[in-house]
Amino acid sequence: MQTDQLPPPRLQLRRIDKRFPGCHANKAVSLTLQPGEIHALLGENGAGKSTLVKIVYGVQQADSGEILWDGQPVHIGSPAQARALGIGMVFQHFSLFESLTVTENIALGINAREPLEDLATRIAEVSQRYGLPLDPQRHVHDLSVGERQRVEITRCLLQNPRLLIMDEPTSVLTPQEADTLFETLRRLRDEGCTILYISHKLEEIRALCSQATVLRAGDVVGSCDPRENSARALAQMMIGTELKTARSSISGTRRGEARLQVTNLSLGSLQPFGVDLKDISLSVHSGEIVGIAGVAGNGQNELMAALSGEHRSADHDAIHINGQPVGRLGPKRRRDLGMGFVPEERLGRGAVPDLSLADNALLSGYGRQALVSRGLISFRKVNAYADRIIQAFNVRTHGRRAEARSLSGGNLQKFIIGREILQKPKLLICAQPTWGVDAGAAAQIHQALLDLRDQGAAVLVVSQDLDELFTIADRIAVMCHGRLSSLRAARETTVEQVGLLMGGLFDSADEWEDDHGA
Amino acid sequence: MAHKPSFMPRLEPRGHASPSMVYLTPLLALVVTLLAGGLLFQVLGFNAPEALYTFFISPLTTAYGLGELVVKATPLALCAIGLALGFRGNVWNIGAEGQLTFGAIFGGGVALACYDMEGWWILPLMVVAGMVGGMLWGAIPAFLKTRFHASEILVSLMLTYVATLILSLLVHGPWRDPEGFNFPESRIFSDSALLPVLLAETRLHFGALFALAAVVGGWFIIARTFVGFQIKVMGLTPAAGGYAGFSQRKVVWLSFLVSGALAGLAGVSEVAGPIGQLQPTVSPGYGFTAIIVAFLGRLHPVGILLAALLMALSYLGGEAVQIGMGLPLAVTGVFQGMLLFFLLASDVLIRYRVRFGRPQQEAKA
Amino acid sequence: ADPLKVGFVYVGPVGDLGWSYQHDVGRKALEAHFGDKIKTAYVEDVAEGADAERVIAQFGQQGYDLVFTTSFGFMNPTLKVAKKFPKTKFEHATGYKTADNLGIYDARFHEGRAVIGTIAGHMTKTNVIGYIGSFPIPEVVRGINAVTLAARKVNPNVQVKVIWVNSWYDPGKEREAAETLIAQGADIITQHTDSPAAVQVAEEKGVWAFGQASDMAKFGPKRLLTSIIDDWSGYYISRVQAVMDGKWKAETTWGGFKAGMVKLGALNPAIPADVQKAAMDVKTGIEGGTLDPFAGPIKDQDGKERVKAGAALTDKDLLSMDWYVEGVQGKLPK
Amino acid sequence: MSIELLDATALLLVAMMRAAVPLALAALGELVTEKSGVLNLGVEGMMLTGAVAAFAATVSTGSMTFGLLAAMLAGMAMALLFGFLTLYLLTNQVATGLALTIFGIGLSAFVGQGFVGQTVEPMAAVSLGALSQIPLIGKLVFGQDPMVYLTLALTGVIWWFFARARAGLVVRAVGESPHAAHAIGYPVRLIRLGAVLFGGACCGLAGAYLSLVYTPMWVEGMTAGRGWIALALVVFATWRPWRALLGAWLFGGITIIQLHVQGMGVDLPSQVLSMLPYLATIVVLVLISRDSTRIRLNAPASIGKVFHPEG
Ligand SMILES: Nc1ncnc2c1ncn2[C@@H]1O[C@H](COP(=O)(O)OP(=O)(O)OP(=O)(O)O)[C@@H](O)[C@H]1O
Ligand SMILES: Nc1ncnc2c1ncn2[C@@H]1O[C@H](COP(=O)(O)OP(=O)(O)OP(=O)(O)O)[C@@H](O)[C@H]1O
Ligand SMILES: [Mg+2]
Ligand SMILES: [Mg+2]
Repeated sequence: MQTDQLPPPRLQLRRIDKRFPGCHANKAVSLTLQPGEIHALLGENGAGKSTLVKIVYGVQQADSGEILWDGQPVHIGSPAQARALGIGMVFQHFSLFESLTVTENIALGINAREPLEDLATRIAEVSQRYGLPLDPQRHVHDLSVGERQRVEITRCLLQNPRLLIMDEPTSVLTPQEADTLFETLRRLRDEGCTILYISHKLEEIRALCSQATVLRAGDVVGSCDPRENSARALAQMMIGTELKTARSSISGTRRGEARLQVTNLSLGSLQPFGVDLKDISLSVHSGEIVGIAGVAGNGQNELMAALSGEHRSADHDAIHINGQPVGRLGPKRRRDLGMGFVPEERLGRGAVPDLSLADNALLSGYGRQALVSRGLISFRKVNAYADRIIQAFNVRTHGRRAEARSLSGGNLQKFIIGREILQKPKLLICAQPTWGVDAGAAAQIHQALLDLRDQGAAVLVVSQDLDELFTIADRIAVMCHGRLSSLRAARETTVEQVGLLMGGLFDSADEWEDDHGA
Repeated sequence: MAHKPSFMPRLEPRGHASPSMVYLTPLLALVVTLLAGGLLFQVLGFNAPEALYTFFISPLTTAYGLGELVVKATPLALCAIGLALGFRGNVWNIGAEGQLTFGAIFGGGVALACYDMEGWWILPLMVVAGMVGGMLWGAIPAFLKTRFHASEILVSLMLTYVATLILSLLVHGPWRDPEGFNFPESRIFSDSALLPVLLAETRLHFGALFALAAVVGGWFIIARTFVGFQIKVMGLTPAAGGYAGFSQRKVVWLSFLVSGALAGLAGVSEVAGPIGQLQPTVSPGYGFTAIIVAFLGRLHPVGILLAALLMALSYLGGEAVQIGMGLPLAVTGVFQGMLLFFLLASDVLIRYRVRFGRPQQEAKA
Repeated sequence: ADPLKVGFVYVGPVGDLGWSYQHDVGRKALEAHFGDKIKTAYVEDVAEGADAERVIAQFGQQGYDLVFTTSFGFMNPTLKVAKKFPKTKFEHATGYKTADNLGIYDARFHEGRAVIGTIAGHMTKTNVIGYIGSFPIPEVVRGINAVTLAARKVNPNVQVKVIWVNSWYDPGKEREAAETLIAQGADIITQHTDSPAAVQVAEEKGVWAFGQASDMAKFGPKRLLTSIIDDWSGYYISRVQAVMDGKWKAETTWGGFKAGMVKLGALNPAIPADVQKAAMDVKTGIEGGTLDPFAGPIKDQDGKERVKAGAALTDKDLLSMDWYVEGVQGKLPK
Repeated sequence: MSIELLDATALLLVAMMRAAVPLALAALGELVTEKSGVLNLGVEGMMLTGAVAAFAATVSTGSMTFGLLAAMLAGMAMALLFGFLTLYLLTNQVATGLALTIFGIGLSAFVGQGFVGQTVEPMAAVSLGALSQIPLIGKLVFGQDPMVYLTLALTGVIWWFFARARAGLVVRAVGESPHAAHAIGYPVRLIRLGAVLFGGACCGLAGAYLSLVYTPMWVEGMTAGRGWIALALVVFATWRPWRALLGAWLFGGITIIQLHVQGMGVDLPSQVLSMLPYLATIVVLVLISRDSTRIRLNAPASIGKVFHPEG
């Protein structure tokens, strides 16, 4: 009940409805946000969270329903109007311009007009203050995913918003960065700013938010105080059924022969401001999962490109797969040797957005699945293979003819991982396997990786999510400034230690040396 | 209400291509063109039904006219199919005209060299030479693109002008007919160097079969082969192609070699077919018109075949209304432009539907 | 009776202000002259190549009585079509192949060139005449030689500089060529391309110019000395009349001043009287048959005597001319 | 150097700068259009429409100012047609541009029918008295026609627009990623339409230069392929305005130089000399293209792609 004494809610949504062709994204959603609260919006991939907040930010228009701002009905026709009201938003899929600098990007996304030089100073200052350091002069195309996210967050913070919408802001931040961000958010809340927070990391929600609204398939299915519920309980509210956690079917690791052997790999980056790889050594054996942690932009992308064969090394012997030197071989030849690869960028590298799932199954499966013979595509086999992936990995889609872009992030990721795993790789290299993926799908993906390991494959996982690495990895190394620390058994180390290494304190962690090359 | 009701028409994505619209839209465009064109003719003081009949139907009423339609469509289709392959792969060869000219030079060169000879092998040799000529001219932009990143758009366009000048040089100089009073034309090819006519009393020549073969071959490559798939992926999302291990270089080379060969084939078919000799101009811009044909045909070989026939008809129709009704060529150009605009614009209905206002909302209110 | 149907095939657009434009002027003269008794039609901008034959054949198919095809590149297509439609009479301009129902016609533009060469030889101060050529074909080479011979007859120091623009009409390029010739010392510009661009440049830069194909006086009111005008009207009227009278035969017509196919524009009053007289003498001499622009002795560029004194080049030599006379700078591609 | 040689050089440079004007104007307009992510291949058609509109308006009103204005409006009208089709009806840009050229050739010929053979008073060159008489730089710096200076100024303004102005930043952003620009609230289609219209106005002016200044007359198809060269120059310039102007000078310069070489009687077939501008453009392009990352930075990433706000 609202009385005259209480201030009106900052934002009220009444029966917001939005349809896309073939999909009812929001079904009469109502939601109330009070001043000075951090409100979580939960739901599976595709539940309609992003759609709802895009309507609030004026990017999309609701088909029907009402928006009240400070108790007054408003029409938010464009993001500029939203910003004028005091609404800021960090997008899930970045709205950044690669060829422009950080400063230019931010200038474009704020209403205030000021000389770019002044803005650059403010950016440097604000980002520093909030622990998200940025070089205002760099071009976005040279930034890692994590750094790009910082740009988005800084852009919002610069405008002193009264409602800040964050659509999965932390999925690519280190724990330390995330902690700093939380401090910032709490401070903003204390200053009276309302925060609408979307995340799949339920622990994070529990630590941060005082109220949560849960969406399922476009409907509001409940709301609760996340601090009083376990992560498990929240997840069950989202998916409506029991959540399975990933578990290894066999206890203890059974390491076999080395499947991937990297020795003193040094490689200049292809990007003008990229990170050069320096003297990287690493081995991954059959029957183990090796995790590589690190803050985004420390050479992970370059390492992934070097391992996948997209960036070939001059030194043929720097990389061995299954005992064969492969440094100068391309992706196809490496796949033939038993490598599978899941890139960080799903749509646009791991999959072609405009092509059907069947075609995307062919994209990497053509060699080991024998989908092509004498230059001709066997559509029968391609279709069968796509169906198998969809079925085995529980990909939610209306069939193999669906375009990849029509899938939600989690489902597409399941499809890509499934595509690689069903090729029975001897070595699977996987970047950010659960970035932006909901809890249910993440658990499925983790399970799939563990099963693969248990079947004797070697798995290399690069992730910024330390919880994830500690859940599935047997050994962990940390990447920083293009160097890789030595590997250490996951059981014998702690999140804090790894966090320190991610901050670049390599040499102080000597005790890791003894594990090197084991 | 938070939203003002709007009666402006707007486009709503269907989410997928509508199969029925794929076939309906060209018809729709044609109907709209007939209406608008009729209006145009009427306003200019011509009898609209007569003008439309003369433009669209009269060229098709005789066997000779039908043959001419195919003769005109043949080089367009040949060039467009090659171009479409490249366009699918994001390779922008806009120099088919130059490659066509080189095909004519190479094929014609063989014909002149074998002027005194006879034999079944001369024609096949000419055809091969023509294709090689087109490929060579296409290989230059491909090489400069893959080796130096030089824009293929610019290089292939510039090379078109160069090719035309080379042909001019040859027919003004060494290749001119020794009995031709030093006029800039080669000898007329000997009979063994002329493509057979398929239908008596018309000019319908063997080149039409090349075009048909190119349609089938192009369709096969695009729909069935892994190479076609690689081109498509590279065109849509190069990063995904790199991930899959496909090579950009390969796609560039392949596109240029194939489209060069087909344009060269068109060139040799023209000089060994309806022209029968080398002249300073062997093409009234087929290589450029083919670009529009490729897009009108939605980069699909069967579509291209239809688009080439339609374009050909628009030229024949243009001549027919000039002769029959005294419409200046300028009016034909305006009309042709309109036809193309309508055809292109109607495509929008394949992926989008037109909506007025906000139906869901009004239904509830 | 049904009107006589006369067709025209043009290589350029009727708006090119040059070659095709002049033919269309002739067509309009036909209509004005015969009125309802004839019906004319034309197709413009027909590419030399495969298209030409189709367009010509369309006229044949539609039962046209007389068809004029007005570009050299239409020669072989016209011949082919003429064989297929024996009832239709064809006339091809500037070519050399004939048949029972295919006549050829052309104008002796070099007669006009001899007159302007005479004027140029008198008027030049720098002794450099600039000549803008389209393509190095015999007709154009003949014109260059005619100007050079006539000019050197009155002024042996004259040199003729030639620039080829490789285009029949590209006003911009013709302009650039004219500017270049002026920069290189030419104080008289003449051209064998279709647009009046060179005349405009001459007017702007204060050098002399000649008009080509049509009367270009209004493009250079001060600096245009005179124009060589193609006038097809009389010829077309006489040929149509011949068809009407049933007297048409395939003939070879190569008419000049006398036939009225080549005309001269008004002479610029700035031309001194004696020069005007010299020019008119050349014209009347040619008309009267007492003066042959290509009478010997003629030396070629390398100083070799091609025509002895007392002899003259035959029409066949002129038709296939591919060498420069003495006094022309530059080499002709072989 | 003797005064004559200096003067000859000055003449050559003046001629080069004038020959470059229509190429540069059209290329600059197209550059702005392309920077917003739209590829308009209808340059030749818009130039022709501009040329005929300028000529017709000048003949009818006697005022060259009206002529230039009419040219810009005509170019913009053509661009509007293109913009409506590609931006609102989502037609393929390459095909629509080519259709626009066909349409423009026809339309200009149709409108121009009554104007063949007419003349207008050419635009006078700027004359600064004594200044214009200084050897070499006199004619070059102080004695050109006003459009040459306009072209220079326009290049500077466009450079400034993209390098310094906020609106230029927005156009670049729209050309880079229309979806991102839409997400943060820019009216992508309106901005693109603006850029397309600007391009149309520039192409119209380029055509007007031909029909009013360079060769004051109307002749069908008088642009003679300059629109295509202008399009190529944009790629050549890697979307940088000064380089576009430089490219136009280079192309115009070599065209003029090859004519000079011919006039001097060099023993080379004219066809070979005529190839030089094209070959030189290719060679220079190869030399500047080796650093592909820089080109990627300038190239509008979304060029030619259809954008619809609802996906
Ligand atoms: N522009 C669009 N056109 C058509 N369908 C859309 C569009 N945008 C979203 N959808 C569909 O609407 C539904 C809701 O999508 P939305 O992005 O809001 O989900 P989400 O809850 O944010 O998911 P995630 O956790 O993966 O980010 C999905 O099924 C999605 O495919
Ligand atoms: N995913 C697929 N599953 C089964 N058959 C397929 C598939 N893709 C293509 N085919 C078959 O291949 C042939 C050509 O495919 P498609 O329908 O894609 O060709 P198209 O319609 O000619 O070309 P496009 O769709 O590329 O414009 C058809 O016979 C079709 O049945
Ligand atoms: Mg989302
Ligand atoms: Mg299909």
